[in-house]
Amino acid sequence: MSQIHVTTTINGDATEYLCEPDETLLDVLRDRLGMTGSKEGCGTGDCGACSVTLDGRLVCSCLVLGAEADGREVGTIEGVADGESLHPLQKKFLEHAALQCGICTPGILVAAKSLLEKNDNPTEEEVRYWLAGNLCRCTGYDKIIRAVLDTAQDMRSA
Amino acid sequence: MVKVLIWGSLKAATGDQAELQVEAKTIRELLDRLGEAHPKLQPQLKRGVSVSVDGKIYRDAWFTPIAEDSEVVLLPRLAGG
Amino acid sequence: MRYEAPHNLDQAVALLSAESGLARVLAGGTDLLVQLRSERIEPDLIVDIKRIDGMRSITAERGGFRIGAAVAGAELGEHEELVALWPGVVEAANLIGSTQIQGRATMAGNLCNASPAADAVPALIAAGATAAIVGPNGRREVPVEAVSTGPGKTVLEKGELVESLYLPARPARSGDCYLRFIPRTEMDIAVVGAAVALTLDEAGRISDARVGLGAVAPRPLLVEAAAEAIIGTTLDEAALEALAAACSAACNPIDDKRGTIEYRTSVAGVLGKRAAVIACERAKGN
Amino acid sequence: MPLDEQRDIDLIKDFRVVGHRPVRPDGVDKVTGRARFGADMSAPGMLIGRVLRSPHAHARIRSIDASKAEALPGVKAVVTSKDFGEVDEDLVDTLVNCMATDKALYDGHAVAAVAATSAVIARKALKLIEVDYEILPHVTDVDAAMAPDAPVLHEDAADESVPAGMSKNVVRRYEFGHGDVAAGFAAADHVIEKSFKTEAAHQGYIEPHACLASMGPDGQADLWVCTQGHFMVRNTCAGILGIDASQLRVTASEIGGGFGGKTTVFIEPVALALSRKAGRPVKITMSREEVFRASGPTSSSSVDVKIGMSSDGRITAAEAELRYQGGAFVGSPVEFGAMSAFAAYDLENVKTVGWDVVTNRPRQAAYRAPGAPMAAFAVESVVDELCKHFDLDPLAVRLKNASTEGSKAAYGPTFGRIGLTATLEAAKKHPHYTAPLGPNQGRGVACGFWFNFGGETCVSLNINVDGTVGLSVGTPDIGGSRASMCQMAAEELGIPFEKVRTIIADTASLGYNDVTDGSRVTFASGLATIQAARDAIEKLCGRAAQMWGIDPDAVVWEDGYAKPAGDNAGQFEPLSLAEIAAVAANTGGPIAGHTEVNADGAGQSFATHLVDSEVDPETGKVTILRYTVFQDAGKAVHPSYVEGQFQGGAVQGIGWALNEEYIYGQDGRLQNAGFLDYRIPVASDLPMIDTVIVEVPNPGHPYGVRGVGETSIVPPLAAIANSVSAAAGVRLTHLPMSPPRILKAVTDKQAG
Repeated sequence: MSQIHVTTTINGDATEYLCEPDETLLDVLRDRLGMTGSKEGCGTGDCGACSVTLDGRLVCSCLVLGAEADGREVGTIEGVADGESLHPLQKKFLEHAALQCGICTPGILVAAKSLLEKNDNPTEEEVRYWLAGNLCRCTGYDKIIRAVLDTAQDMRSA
Repeated sequence: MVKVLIWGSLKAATGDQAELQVEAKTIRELLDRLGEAHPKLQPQLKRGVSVSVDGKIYRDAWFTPIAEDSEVVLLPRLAGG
Repeated sequence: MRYEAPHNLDQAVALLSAESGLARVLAGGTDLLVQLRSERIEPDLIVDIKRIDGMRSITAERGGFRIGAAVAGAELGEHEELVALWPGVVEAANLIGSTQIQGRATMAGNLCNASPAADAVPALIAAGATAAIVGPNGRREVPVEAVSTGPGKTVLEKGELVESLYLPARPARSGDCYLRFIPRTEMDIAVVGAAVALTLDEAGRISDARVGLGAVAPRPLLVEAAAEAIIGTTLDEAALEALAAACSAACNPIDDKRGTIEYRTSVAGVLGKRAAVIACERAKGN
Repeated sequence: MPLDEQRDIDLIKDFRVVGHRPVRPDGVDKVTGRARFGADMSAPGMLIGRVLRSPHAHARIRSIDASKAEALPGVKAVVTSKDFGEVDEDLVDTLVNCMATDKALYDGHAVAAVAATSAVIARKALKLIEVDYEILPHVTDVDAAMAPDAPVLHEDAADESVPAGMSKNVVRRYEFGHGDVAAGFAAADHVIEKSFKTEAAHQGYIEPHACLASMGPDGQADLWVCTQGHFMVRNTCAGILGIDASQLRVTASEIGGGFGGKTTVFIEPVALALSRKAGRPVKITMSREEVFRASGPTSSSSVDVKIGMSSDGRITAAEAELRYQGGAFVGSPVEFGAMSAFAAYDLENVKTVGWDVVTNRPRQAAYRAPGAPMAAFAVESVVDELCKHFDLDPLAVRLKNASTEGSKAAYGPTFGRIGLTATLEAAKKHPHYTAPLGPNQGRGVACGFWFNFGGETCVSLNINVDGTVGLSVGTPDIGGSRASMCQMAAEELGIPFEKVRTIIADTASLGYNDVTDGSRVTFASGLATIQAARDAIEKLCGRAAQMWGIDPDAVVWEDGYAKPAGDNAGQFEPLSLAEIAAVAANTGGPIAGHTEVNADGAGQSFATHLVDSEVDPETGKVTILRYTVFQDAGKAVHPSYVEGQFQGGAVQGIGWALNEEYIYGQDGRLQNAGFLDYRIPVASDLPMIDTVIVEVPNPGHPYGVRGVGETSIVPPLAAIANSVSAAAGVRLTHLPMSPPRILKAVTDKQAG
């Protein structure tokens, strides 16, 4: 089994790596690039903890082969904050205590950011359905939904 | 003497008594005396118990004082999630 | 295992044809990668078709649309004309998995994975869609209901792949709808799926109808008896009951972790009725 | 330092930091992806470990031949049960659960493990291990396992409490209660008796178990692991591997949820054994499928409840028989079910009997208030039926019978200060209780109880030279406990929250701490933190006294300053913590406070839940429309995280009540080992979860804190069952109330 050479862009940075043909993008990020912010909760696309964007579209990185990222743009949790300044969603999650253990948080933030880029005025129902693929077992989602809605409101009035 | 209430299934080890009287000033003395007076209790005491003294539940503290008029209840060893 | 990402269809067909071991086509990957991970399949070759020209486009054709095999669910939902033409098909495709899955999962993949519970397939059946299959012996168009032959099995032969799906033009006064039952609101596999596409005549009677059912038999079904139960009616109570009875009668489900035979049979009728009512409203332009 | 209980609560009337909602100190790490969880650590030369698991529910292991796996290039070690020596009696079950010996006892039971240079090689190696199984008959249902002719797992696991003649799968019997239930039933105007079943649920933490073990030939070892208790991991692994506890340093990673499921070990001793054999670090990460098949779900249960009531709503007698299967080993939490079943009621005549049963399922682990939710489901359903029978208001009936201070609990002791009545009163006056309901909708009420406990706790609080504080605790932070520790330390010391940093110390850096469980951390680590702060304050005052040349007793600590008191009052400028810390080297060296305590006096917690649901009568689908939690927190240190515990517990309860279940096939294999078909609630399934924090102080904690983590999962099963039963018009007695079960109940009722 020979490895594949991939040239891609991750969080705006040109990146190259070698990967096995059956290796997922999640494994590449975590094990080859040391970007462990994306988490594996299931490996089957059912929990959303590994959420990243691929050419701007929200996907589960456990359901993308590392080889598929060639020539494309990947966005991960590590790229959500701008240097030392947190993204408004990150601030609101802290303010609202929208996390307990924090394992689902990176995936939820990547997913919520992707929602707000598409729709800056989502309803509660829209937020709930958009995030239905991001399992959280600690919070019952209440504070997460509030944090996203509150961020959207702030970003609109900004 | 201290009056000790045990849970129902332990009555098989105490000749069907639910209330036992023992001479004890601490939890350790209590457990020692119970085991001596009722040897059939020993397997359960060895596996572990909690002791409620006046409504406060202790799992380990041997030297917790017990007053004559304290309400003392033997309970299975507590755990949680 | 090898990974290939050819740039044209001929290369893809050549790769698939030449592979002596197990070959699999990768479009959205939302089924394939799960199967790889669980070691249910261990292919020798994976052919990623997303870099092939046309595979990711939706093009108007004869009043309908041709949808490339690698078009993801989210792209379908963002295509306003397609949504306007076949809302039931798009809503079926968009019910598959989460937002993340929608970013990848394709209707062609849903069809080729050949799960009895595939959400998009009953809606495609009701819409009268066809699949364009290409292979070493050329190209053929096959009605969608004829693609799956049983759980995990299709009519595709060695070297063949689905290149696109074709959704036909929709007659005037037509509407379609797909409903599925799942225990939660999202993230489940259909316990029952029901799609109805129908056309009204000028008097408001149903002049044509097609009914598709999923998760109630070894493969998604075209239920002609259910369509006949409502053709010629105004979808009155009796017609709906006849439709429900026909849907239930067509069921040949299994008892499994997702539902019982009894439950699936009963709910197929319920969903058939509900889908027909919505399709009829859409046909009336409401 | 002895705590004068009531005085201390009264002393601090206006909290400056406690009761506020600061941003948690570990927050930025967790929103940026920097926080390191179990699987996020790696080491130079690291190998990947994988575990081979039994595909059979019950099988004798005739032999294991690993020679082909060992010969595969890249494989560095293979271990089986033969690689583990004799262990103490109390560790035997844990070891056998981590690695099967003569029998595989459930689908997923570990039988061998490999360490290889890559995951791919490790996976291939597993396929080369040849296990010769003799398949044995199996049993997974609790009632079936109690049948006299059921397949037997263990010949001699039962203790002296089990009467002769029962199936050997029945391993423990517990009985609690007081009074004369026969007389009580005779005095009732109506008696209802019903049977209930609940299926096994999984804690469903999103982070699979993961660890990185490194053990050298000198016997020194390090372990990085996601766990609720790294000291427990240290002691257990050292015991299993036969090494000194001092030789094994365990560091708790960030933990991605536990809920009781990470209070024991599964892969950790295996990773250490592989590392010892390979001489290299080994990482094992469970797949989600392994988590479901081979970690510790909760018990499934079968419960009979009989309650008698007088026409005015007074319960005259109550009786319950509970049967819980706890998987393949002794230890289902049935005693806690039997103890807690009627805890919310002040009863003259009560009796509960619990049976602990073994089956061919994974060994159960704790899950939030272990054993209590299933018991509450059965009891509160029957109470609801009695309310309907007499047409009485369910809250009024509960208030009439509620346990209060001085009530003799069904499990024995007399309750001290408890908050059940306060939660019921809060529910009664909440607008939710009287809001109108539509067709096919129903409202349910239920109460729940959990003991809470304290346990062994040790903290160290260091005053830094710049006036900041480093607090070392030994209880992993699962849901924001660093924040509450910082709050309590800042409150005592009189310094800003931001000046305190709390870390979770490894096992070499702090004394023993019990596991983060029993809703104990805010209570016990909090109490220890307060005591350590007071210890430090005493030393700070001593240093100030030295600087002023006055008696230490003549110094008081107020608002972060040492101040001269008594005769010396006003004679010296107060000294701040920072000022004293700055010259610590000149006044005696570093200043630190310590506590080592066995924290007893955890206050019991009660909750009342209100829920509205709607049932689709044609499909049996349930929609939760509205949910409100009323729970006694004693004192909410960080109200946001208290609310979070209430909400999380309620939603886990919603999952357990409606859709979550372990489904076994005829072959005894788990059918739904993944999040696709083990259906935990998703965001779109739910409404907002409203919360009302009731504060009835716990006299056992200086600020009145009660644990809140577990009680919140006790009422939901019952509250939702009562709501759904009202909406569907038929009593649901089997959880989860999945759509097929509801539709069948509705159809059967219509059929008469």
